[in-house]
Amino acid sequence: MVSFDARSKDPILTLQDVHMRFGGVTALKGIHYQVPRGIVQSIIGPNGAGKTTLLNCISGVLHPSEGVISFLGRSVESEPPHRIAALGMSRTFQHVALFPRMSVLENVMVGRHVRTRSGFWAVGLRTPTMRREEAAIGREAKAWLDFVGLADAAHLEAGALPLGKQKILEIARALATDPALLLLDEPAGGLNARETEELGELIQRIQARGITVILVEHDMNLVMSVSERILVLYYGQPLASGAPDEIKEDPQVIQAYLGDEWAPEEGKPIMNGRF
Amino acid sequence: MDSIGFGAAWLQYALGGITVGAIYALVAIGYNIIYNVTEIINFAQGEFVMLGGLFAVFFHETCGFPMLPAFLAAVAAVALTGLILERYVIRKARHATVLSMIIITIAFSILLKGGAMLVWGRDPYRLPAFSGSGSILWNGVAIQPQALWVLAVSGTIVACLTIFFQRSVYGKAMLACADNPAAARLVGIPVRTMIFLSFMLSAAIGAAAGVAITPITLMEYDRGALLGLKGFGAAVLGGLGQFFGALVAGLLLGLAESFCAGYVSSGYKDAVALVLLLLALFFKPEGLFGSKEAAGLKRF
Amino acid sequence: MVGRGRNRCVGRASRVLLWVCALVLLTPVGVLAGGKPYKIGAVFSVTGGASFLGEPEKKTAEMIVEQVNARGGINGHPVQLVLYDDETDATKCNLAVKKLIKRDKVPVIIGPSTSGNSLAVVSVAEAYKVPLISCAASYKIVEPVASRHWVFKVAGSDKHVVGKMYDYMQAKGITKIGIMTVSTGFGASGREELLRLAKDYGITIVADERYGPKDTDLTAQLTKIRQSGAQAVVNWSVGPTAVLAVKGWRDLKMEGIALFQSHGFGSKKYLELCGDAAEGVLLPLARVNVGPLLPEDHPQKKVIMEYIRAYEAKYQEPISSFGGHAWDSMHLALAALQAVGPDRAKIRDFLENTRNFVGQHGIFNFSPQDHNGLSKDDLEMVVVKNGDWALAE
Amino acid sequence: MSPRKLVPIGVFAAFMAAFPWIVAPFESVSHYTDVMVFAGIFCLVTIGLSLLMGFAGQISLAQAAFFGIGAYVSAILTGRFGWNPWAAMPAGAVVCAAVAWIVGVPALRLKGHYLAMATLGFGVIVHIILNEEVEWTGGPSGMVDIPGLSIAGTPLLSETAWYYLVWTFVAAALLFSYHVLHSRVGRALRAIHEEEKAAEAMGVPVASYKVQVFVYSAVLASLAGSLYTHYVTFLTPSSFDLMWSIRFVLMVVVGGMQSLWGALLGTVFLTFVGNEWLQVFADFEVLVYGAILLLVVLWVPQGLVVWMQERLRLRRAADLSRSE
Repeated sequence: MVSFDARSKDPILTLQDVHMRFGGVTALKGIHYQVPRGIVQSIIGPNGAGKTTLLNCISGVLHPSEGVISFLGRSVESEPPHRIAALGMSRTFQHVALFPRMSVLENVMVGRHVRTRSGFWAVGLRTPTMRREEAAIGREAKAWLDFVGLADAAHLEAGALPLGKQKILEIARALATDPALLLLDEPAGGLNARETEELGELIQRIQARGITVILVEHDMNLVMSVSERILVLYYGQPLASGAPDEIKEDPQVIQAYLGDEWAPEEGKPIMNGRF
Repeated sequence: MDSIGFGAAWLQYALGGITVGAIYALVAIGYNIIYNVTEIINFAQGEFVMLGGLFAVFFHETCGFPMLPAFLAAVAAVALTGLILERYVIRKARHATVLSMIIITIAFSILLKGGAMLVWGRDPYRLPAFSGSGSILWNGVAIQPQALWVLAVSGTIVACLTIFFQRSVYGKAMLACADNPAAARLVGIPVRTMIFLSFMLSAAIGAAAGVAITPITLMEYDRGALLGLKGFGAAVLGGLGQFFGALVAGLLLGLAESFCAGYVSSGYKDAVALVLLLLALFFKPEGLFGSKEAAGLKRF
Repeated sequence: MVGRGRNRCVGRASRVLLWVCALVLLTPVGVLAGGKPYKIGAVFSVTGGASFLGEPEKKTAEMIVEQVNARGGINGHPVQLVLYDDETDATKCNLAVKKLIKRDKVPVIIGPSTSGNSLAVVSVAEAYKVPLISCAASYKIVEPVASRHWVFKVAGSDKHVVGKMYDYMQAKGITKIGIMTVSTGFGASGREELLRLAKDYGITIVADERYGPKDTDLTAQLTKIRQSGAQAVVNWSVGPTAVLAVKGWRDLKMEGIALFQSHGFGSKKYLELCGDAAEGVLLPLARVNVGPLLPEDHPQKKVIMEYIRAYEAKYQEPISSFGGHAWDSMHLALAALQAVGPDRAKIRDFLENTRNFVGQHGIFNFSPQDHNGLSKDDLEMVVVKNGDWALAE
Repeated sequence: MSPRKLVPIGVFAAFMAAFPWIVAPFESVSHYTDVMVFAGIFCLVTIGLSLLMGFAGQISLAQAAFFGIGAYVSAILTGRFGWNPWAAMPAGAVVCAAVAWIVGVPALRLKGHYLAMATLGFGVIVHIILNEEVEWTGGPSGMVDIPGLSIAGTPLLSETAWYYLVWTFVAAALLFSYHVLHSRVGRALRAIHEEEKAAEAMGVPVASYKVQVFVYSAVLASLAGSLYTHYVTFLTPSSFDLMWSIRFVLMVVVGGMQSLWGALLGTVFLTFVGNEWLQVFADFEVLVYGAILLLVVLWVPQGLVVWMQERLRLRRAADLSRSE
């Protein structure tokens, strides 16, 4: 586990005036936001709102055109993804990015890479420290597979798994890096109701281990059931943020999602379930 | 002895450089056509040039065709080779990765070289210049008419291609296949025939280059490799897929070689051209005229 | 001249068939004549960069074996030629020579064709104590003689060719020359000798240009030499670049500056490719190329004319001087086999003491200190006159 | 390694150890040991290339250039400066590592065709330098009388001695590479090949790992070059040109990129095809060589060895299912 004080009050992630421009298109327009430590923070918004772009900026895949992103007190907006991962942030991808021809266990073992050190020469000569580390990698990886319930599929090729299990495997791989902050990019995409429910339980178990989770998701049931705070993005700008109940009632959010004529009269609960 | 003033030497190097550059440009154009439609780099492009020259020698010398029919017959024969390459090799390896596609085209080029060696033997062959041999003296600088023919051929080809790909429906259809073959099929573009056409067109242009340069450079069975290498360099320098880029980059490469040979050291002229190319690759991989986004999006 | 070219391509296919049946013919003949066959090992660059050397050498060697076997072989033993193509590659040549020595157990080896490959196998010949007669020119093949005990060569050294050329220039009062050499073994060793011997003849080299074997344009090099105020330009290359040099020299209107070529230009095919652009080009050549021009009483006349007749009858194409190297090395090997039989050490001693052996490239006088046996007197200064060789005055 | 895997490897090692004695008595194949010495030298190059191309997915058409740099550095240090060959060998490796690092950092930012072109361009530049710097490298006419190699005083002369020396190097490189592949570094390299974006997100410093494996392949090629120098005792730049870089890539692809054994057997196969078995075709040799490559890459894209491994696995699976 990465040694950090799970209970300290300062936020795990702070975004200050984050802008992202692709040529003419401005995907993110000046986002200020703080994510407290230890919570499940959801980010929702219609397609094209800039959710994935924001995630890519936070995780270093993209470097924001302007603004500062600080993680665990250090500014990371210009750091490469592998160094951010070393600081204790890990992620999954919208379209599952596994290593298809490697086994399930090996995929998770790659997650342990950032927490181990033996270099080219050490592994080539199989030094004693390297062998001990390799054994530890094996153990840790199996442990995380057990945690997500994929232990029996350890020696299958990752590419052969059904989509649902691949999504879970990607989470296990991310967890294997001992993250302080886990970014989930639409993990429920393509899952059926039962799998989504299990995913919700898994996220809660992850949070129980003190790992902060940022969840980008469309499935409102999942979002409402697991998140402590929700940030709504609309055309690259934060529209609203707060607890799930507040967001459910917020007229601006409803209008953004359902358009004008659907704005609810006073007191009538909005239609729940998937939009 | 008429020792010609220094000015003329500079001009002589430039002329030599442009002639060689036009050859590289023509080969580079061949790469771009196939790349535009299939994103494949056909390393056998140099062999098409060689075959063009040798077929022209066969039709002109052995079958006694006059120059123009020999030119057209050679272009047709090599286009047929391009067709065979696409039909029986490329189509079989549709799902090949970038790397194995490179290997396939290299293997095919070795096949063509072996075949040419069998049919034409190992000696160099020559074609008479299109408009009489000998050179014209123009204030101290000797100009080969054939060099002007090479420039004319490459100029017209670039013009036709730019128009074809930008103006005509067929051209746009070909470009569409490269960006998104699935979408192209959806809107009814026969992707397979487009790819088929691109290989024939690229082979034909390679052949045209081969016929145009043989009177200047002679042609032999293993001449294709170096031409292919320089042509690919020009294609990358000019930005993969850009015809105008290929022409300019080819000429630049030829001039760089010629001036280096003239003023630096004739032994290192090839090295200078390649250093130019490496710098372009490292600092501007999308090439002089390519766009950064377009290069980034291309599937590798 | 175009007529000649017309049937060459169509002739090509029939020749391949001819060559195949020649091969078939060859093997049974060996068996028929009784007695254990005498083997001669040969390694030529039949394909690859130096194919213009290896191809005529291979054809000449095969023709000579046919002739010898037709006459009943040597002392009743048929001659078997074991020939490998090293594709102008040093590694392949190294392997081919070792195969000849260990598997085919040949008593004597002729070839390789290029200086580079010859130098690559000198150590093998010395290690396994097998006499090797190289067809390449570099003097390093046979010098220092101490460590070249088993190695001979039949091609004239570049210092003979350069010596002959500089003699002619000195006679014509040429003192400033520009040189342009191809960046292969052939060109590099020529350049070395040109630079080394220049001062002995009071000649200064005012331009030293180089180019690649597959280059398509030499105008830059020629222009630089034209600017340097040279009275003559020496082009040292073989293959297409030799032809391009002549065409470039003609196109740049440099007739005022004499063009000298190396013996690498000594093949009728190149003359044909140059057309009339080669008029007036000067080059030192072995007498094999100018057989018909030699006076009747010249010792080499008979063997040269016989070689030309046999070669052109069999292959319908003009001989090349490189084929002459194969003729010399084959006949030296055959003479040794006839005298001392297939014993490697005896063959070596026989070769080392061979005197006035009349060959295509000169009259060979080998000695323990000279494993080449030629001098610059074995060359003639030749000029190109209306598409053919003529003796230069 | 599980015992089931050790048996075939043991058998193969025994065969290789006894190879010179097996071949010697048979007249027509007694010279195969010579060919195996060259095959071994080329294996060193292709093992490194297999790691770079097969596992890390980065193409390189510059291996012959590193092979050449190693050869010439060894030749110059021993021939001209009188170094002991065993000291010159690591020196050559260090020079190659430095050159590979300088070229690798910018080149490996590129992908696909561009990377192929960058490595190809670098390879040709090295070939031109070897050709032009006549006073150091002897230029195109080559470099003569390079000292041989000797172990503890006794000079290595016989082919058999060289066979064992070269194949010991190959065994060591194979073992080292095998260990690298079956470790966190190997997994990281394979991850880079399969999904670079995800590997970077998991903390694998993709850029520096690509360069490291590129340097490793260059060092192996340099060692091969040093062995080649002292074995042939003569060098000419044409042995290190672009065609040889292409041949090394073909050896890895034909053998099979997904396994070290693929590189090994592919190299031995193509060395024998190129030097031995195609001699009979004479004029048709180049044509047949091209045809073989085309057929293999078209019908067996994963390579001969990997194809055989799949056949074995399928048959073993079929046996299992039948026996249940």
